Amino acid sequence: MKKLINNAEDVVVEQLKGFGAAHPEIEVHFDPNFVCVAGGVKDRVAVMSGGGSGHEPLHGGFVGQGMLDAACPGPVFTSPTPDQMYEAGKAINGGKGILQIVKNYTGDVLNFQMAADMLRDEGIEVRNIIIDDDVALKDSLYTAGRRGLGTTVLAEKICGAASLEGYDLDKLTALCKKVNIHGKSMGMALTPCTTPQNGTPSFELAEDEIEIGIGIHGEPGVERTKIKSADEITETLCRHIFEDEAYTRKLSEWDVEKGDWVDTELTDITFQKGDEVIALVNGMGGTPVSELYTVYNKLAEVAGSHGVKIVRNLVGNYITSLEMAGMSITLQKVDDELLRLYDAPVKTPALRWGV
Amino acid sequence: MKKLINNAEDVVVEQLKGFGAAHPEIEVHFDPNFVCVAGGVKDRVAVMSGGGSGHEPLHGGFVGQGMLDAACPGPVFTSPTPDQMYEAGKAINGGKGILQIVKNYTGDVLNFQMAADMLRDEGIEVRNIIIDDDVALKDSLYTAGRRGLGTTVLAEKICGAASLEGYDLDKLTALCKKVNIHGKSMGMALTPCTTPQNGTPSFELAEDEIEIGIGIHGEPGVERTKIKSADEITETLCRHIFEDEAYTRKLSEWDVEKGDWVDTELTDITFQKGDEVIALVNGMGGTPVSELYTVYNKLAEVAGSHGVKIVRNLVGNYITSLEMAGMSITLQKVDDELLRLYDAPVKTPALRWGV
Amino acid sequence: MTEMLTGATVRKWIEKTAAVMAENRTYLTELDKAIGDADHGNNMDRGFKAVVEKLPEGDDIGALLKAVSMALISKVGGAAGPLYGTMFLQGSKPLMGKSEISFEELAQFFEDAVAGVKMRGKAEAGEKTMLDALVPAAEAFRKAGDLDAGLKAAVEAAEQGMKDTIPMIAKKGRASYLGERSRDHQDPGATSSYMIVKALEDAVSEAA
Amino acid sequence: MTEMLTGATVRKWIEKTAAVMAENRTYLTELDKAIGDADHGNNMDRGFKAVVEKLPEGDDIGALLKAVSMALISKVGGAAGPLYGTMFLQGSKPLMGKSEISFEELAQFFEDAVAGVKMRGKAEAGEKTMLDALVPAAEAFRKAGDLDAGLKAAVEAAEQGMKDTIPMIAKKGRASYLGERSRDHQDPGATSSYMIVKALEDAVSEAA
Ligand SMILES: Nc1ncnc2c1ncn2[C@@H]1O[C@H](COP(=O)(O)OP(=O)(O)O)[C@@H](O)[C@H]1O
Ligand SMILES: Nc1ncnc2c1ncn2[C@@H]1O[C@H](COP(=O)(O)OP(=O)(O)O)[C@@H](O)[C@H]1O
Ligand SMILES: [Mg+2]
Ligand SMILES: [Mg+2]
Ligand SMILES: [Mg+2]
Ligand SMILES: [Mg+2]
Repeated sequence: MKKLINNAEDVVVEQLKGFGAAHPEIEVHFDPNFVCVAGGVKDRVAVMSGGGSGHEPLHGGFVGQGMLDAACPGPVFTSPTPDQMYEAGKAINGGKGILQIVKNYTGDVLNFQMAADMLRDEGIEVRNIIIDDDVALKDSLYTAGRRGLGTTVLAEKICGAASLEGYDLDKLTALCKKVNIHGKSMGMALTPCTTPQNGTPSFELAEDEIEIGIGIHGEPGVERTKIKSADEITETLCRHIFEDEAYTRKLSEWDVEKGDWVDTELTDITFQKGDEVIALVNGMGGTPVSELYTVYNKLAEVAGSHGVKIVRNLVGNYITSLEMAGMSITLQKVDDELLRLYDAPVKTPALRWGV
Repeated sequence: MKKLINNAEDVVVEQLKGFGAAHPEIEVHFDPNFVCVAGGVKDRVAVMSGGGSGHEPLHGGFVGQGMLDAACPGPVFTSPTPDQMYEAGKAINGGKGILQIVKNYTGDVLNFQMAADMLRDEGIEVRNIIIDDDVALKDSLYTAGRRGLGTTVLAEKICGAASLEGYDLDKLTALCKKVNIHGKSMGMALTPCTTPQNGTPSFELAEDEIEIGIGIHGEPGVERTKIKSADEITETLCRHIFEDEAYTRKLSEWDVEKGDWVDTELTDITFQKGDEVIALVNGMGGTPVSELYTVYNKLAEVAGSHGVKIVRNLVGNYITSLEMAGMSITLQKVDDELLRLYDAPVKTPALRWGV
Repeated sequence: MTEMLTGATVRKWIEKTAAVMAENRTYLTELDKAIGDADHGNNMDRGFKAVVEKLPEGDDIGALLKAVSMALISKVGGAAGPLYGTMFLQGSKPLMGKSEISFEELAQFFEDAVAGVKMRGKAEAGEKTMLDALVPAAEAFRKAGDLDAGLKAAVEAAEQGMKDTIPMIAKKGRASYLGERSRDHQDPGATSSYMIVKALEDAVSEAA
Repeated sequence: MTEMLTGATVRKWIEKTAAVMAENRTYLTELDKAIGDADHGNNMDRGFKAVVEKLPEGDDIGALLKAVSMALISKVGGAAGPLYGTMFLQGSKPLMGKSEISFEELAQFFEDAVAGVKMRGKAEAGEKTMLDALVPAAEAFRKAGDLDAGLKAAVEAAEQGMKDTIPMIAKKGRASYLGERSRDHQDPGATSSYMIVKALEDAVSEAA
């Protein structure tokens, strides 16, 4: 294992220290670990997220004006613990409630829910929206359900902008759900990655093999095949995304009336001719951004052939798996509301425009 | 070799196509290959750069408002040819002359000079400033001189802003030279990288070895050592940067009076207590950005111990070597002029703020 | 024959569990690497190290188990943190203030613990999770009728349950993403659950 | 004995050079990998492929060599592109309009070519570059006094010069960054230069 680290047990803390030193506009807290906008949140809904570390810039790199108010980094590839979200929530509470954006991994969901319960005990209103956009997984009955991938980045951007616009907690929660059911993603890996704690690759891939339908935690994907050209790989991911049928599943949500978590049925959209989308071609960390443009080239062509228009795009590393080589594609169907919020100014370490 | 490519002989073209599709505000030209701001340049000095591909986002990712007007990508790790810079120069000529920002590699220098001569034959005024900021190389008499590293990114940002501010060609040329002699860099590699054409790593490094003083073309560095902690590695690079003596060398420049290329002697600054600097912690492509923050943490500490104040920082992948794991550190001493120009709005695919 | 489980034995159980997790850190992580994200051993070791550090003085079994729960919740993360955290939390509730507990109380502890895991993770036995070791262990314990025999039966049932996960296709947790490919691997959580039950038996037989 | 070098032979030389570069693409790149950036073979092969494509009709040796120069300049890139481009450009100038050239004219060609490389690259022999093959080749050619002997001597000198680069420490080009570590490697540019000279001898002896 070759990494720029000092102490494998402590990487998250040493990285957070550097992050804090580089970004004085963001407060870094330790024990429990979280980062949040300096000065707190006033008179609007606070937006927070978090998850295992190793997916940088997600989530810490998206803390700042117009995006996240706080992020809670767990150990590498392990979801954070409730005390992190609890303390972060108290730090950013601006009196209008908190929206938690949570990627759909069992650990993330359970820990965020426990934190939400703890914050609610303190009299803070908390909602919790799960992002599950990975079309590689077809079925929710016999699995933990679709994982959260690139749509998470867009949800954080769009909800952060909406909070600044003054959306109240109900409206913001509904918006976040809307982003989720309008977003579909799928990823692939050329190589595995190595967590600092383990020191060996998370799985093995032969020199001529790739893994399709990979998550972002070094967990194996859903299909292993021989290496293919960038165009063929892109076509495969696009096929899954464009041909994905209306996915229906139950997701846990806080029911304000009942005062309990309830399972709500949700159905994703399918892409139709005439749709306008934001396209995210995301690198897994170890793939040069130049190669992502080869993917984008094919993606734009395939989208065109489906009559789907890419109105905005992001090409780069946004939600990664350490130094894994590979990429994921996310398409988010947008309407005027989503596009306006996406275009709104944002100023974070990893995403910035309009300010 | 595992890469997201279609055809190893054609990677630059396929990547440029995707780049053009993703960034309609940038024109992509083929045969010869170059990218430039759509709509051309009016009534100000045009700024161009270029070099071998494989260093993305450099240079194409820095084309746009407030930075480069054109970039010429050569084959992977091979400098572009004069016809590229010639056609790019004609496309962006706004009547006030052209500044070429050139990294100090023999191939880049020779090809840009030939292009400058060709453009001058067309009646276009061209200046050519060489960036040679790599302190790993101590001596210029017995080598091809210091290589161009991260200072190139800052020169492109600062000169692009100055062109918008209305600097004329003489003033802009002097400014670019000032950036160069105020910038020092040094890099290191944890792993080699593989060019698509060759399919095998550019050099071999044992599982416990790293290379210090590496360039950005997969060429071996100046020292090979056992792997060290991030802090030790950062200290080593910092030692070379902070203890670098006033480096004096001759660089080729166009002499307007003489109408010929002349060798001009230049001497770099050394860092002093009280200096203010921009710090760039640059990933070589395959290193997770999270690890760069560990480096930044130590860098900030070492700079502090030298009484040097980091007033701005960039942490991320800006000038890379394909998927090489490793990083480089650049410190740019700034005064009010350089800082104002650095802070000025910029809108390019890879660097954006204030707009 | 052991009549009552004392606070001291519960403390020993927890310490033993911590030692077992440290010892099996790599093993559990390797199991998780095959069908998960290669962190279960790291998580459990980190968690139980914190447990031992934060264990309060005294004999109050409920307080001890609640402290285990709190430390696990705040140090493990992942799926296992909330699940084991809830398990110890639910199990500890009826035991607050008690410095020794009977067979009946321990049987209830196991059942409450299992109920806690099911509630938190919305899972049932047969889905290739820790429940496949915990559910049969709780049942076997109750059926055996006394502490020593109960623990022996619980360990055997947990071990069998752990092994029974091998041919299963995962339906919960990260392994479920693999579908068919999750077969032929032993579930890491069921394995750590077996270890926890086994550590209790060891602690009790040492105390006897 | 060859009295004059014809346009047809020059054309054959160029085609042979292209074939040799294609054949030795990997070899030259491997040499460059050791002390450079592993692209010299790719560069030369790409360049001479373009040369052959763009070669004009006819016997005008100056025009042929100028076409070589232009194709190299616009297709090779790197250091070798401008250097070889300038070499052929400078060498071609006095040969414009000539359909056959004498020993004297070829000697002049070599000298002009070398001068072009020196001017463009600001280098001298002894710095571990292509000049270490080219300079002795030009000198040996002139000294031999006639075409056939001259080419034989030039090839030998170029080969020796190429080998002499092995113990040298590079002072120019990318290899110079390595300092001491550039020793014990043969310079890729000197190697391609030797191949170019050798291809000329081969073309001439085939024509004879
Ligand atoms: N819904 C669930 N109910 C019960 N146990 C579960 C559930 N999901 C996962 N598990 C258990 O958690 C174990 C994985 O724990 P761990 O690796 O620490 O967390 P993560 O999967 O978040 O990395 C699995 O082996 C399984 O036994
Ligand atoms: N200044 C110079 N003068 C003469 N030859 C040079 C000079 N610099 C480099 N070379 C030659 O160029 C060769 C490298 O060519 P190539 O690999 O194609 O270009 P690059 O170094 O730009 O990758 C070297 O082996 C050397 O012979
Ligand atoms: Mg995990
Ligand atoms: Mg090169
Ligand atoms: Mg796990
Ligand atoms: Mg080379």
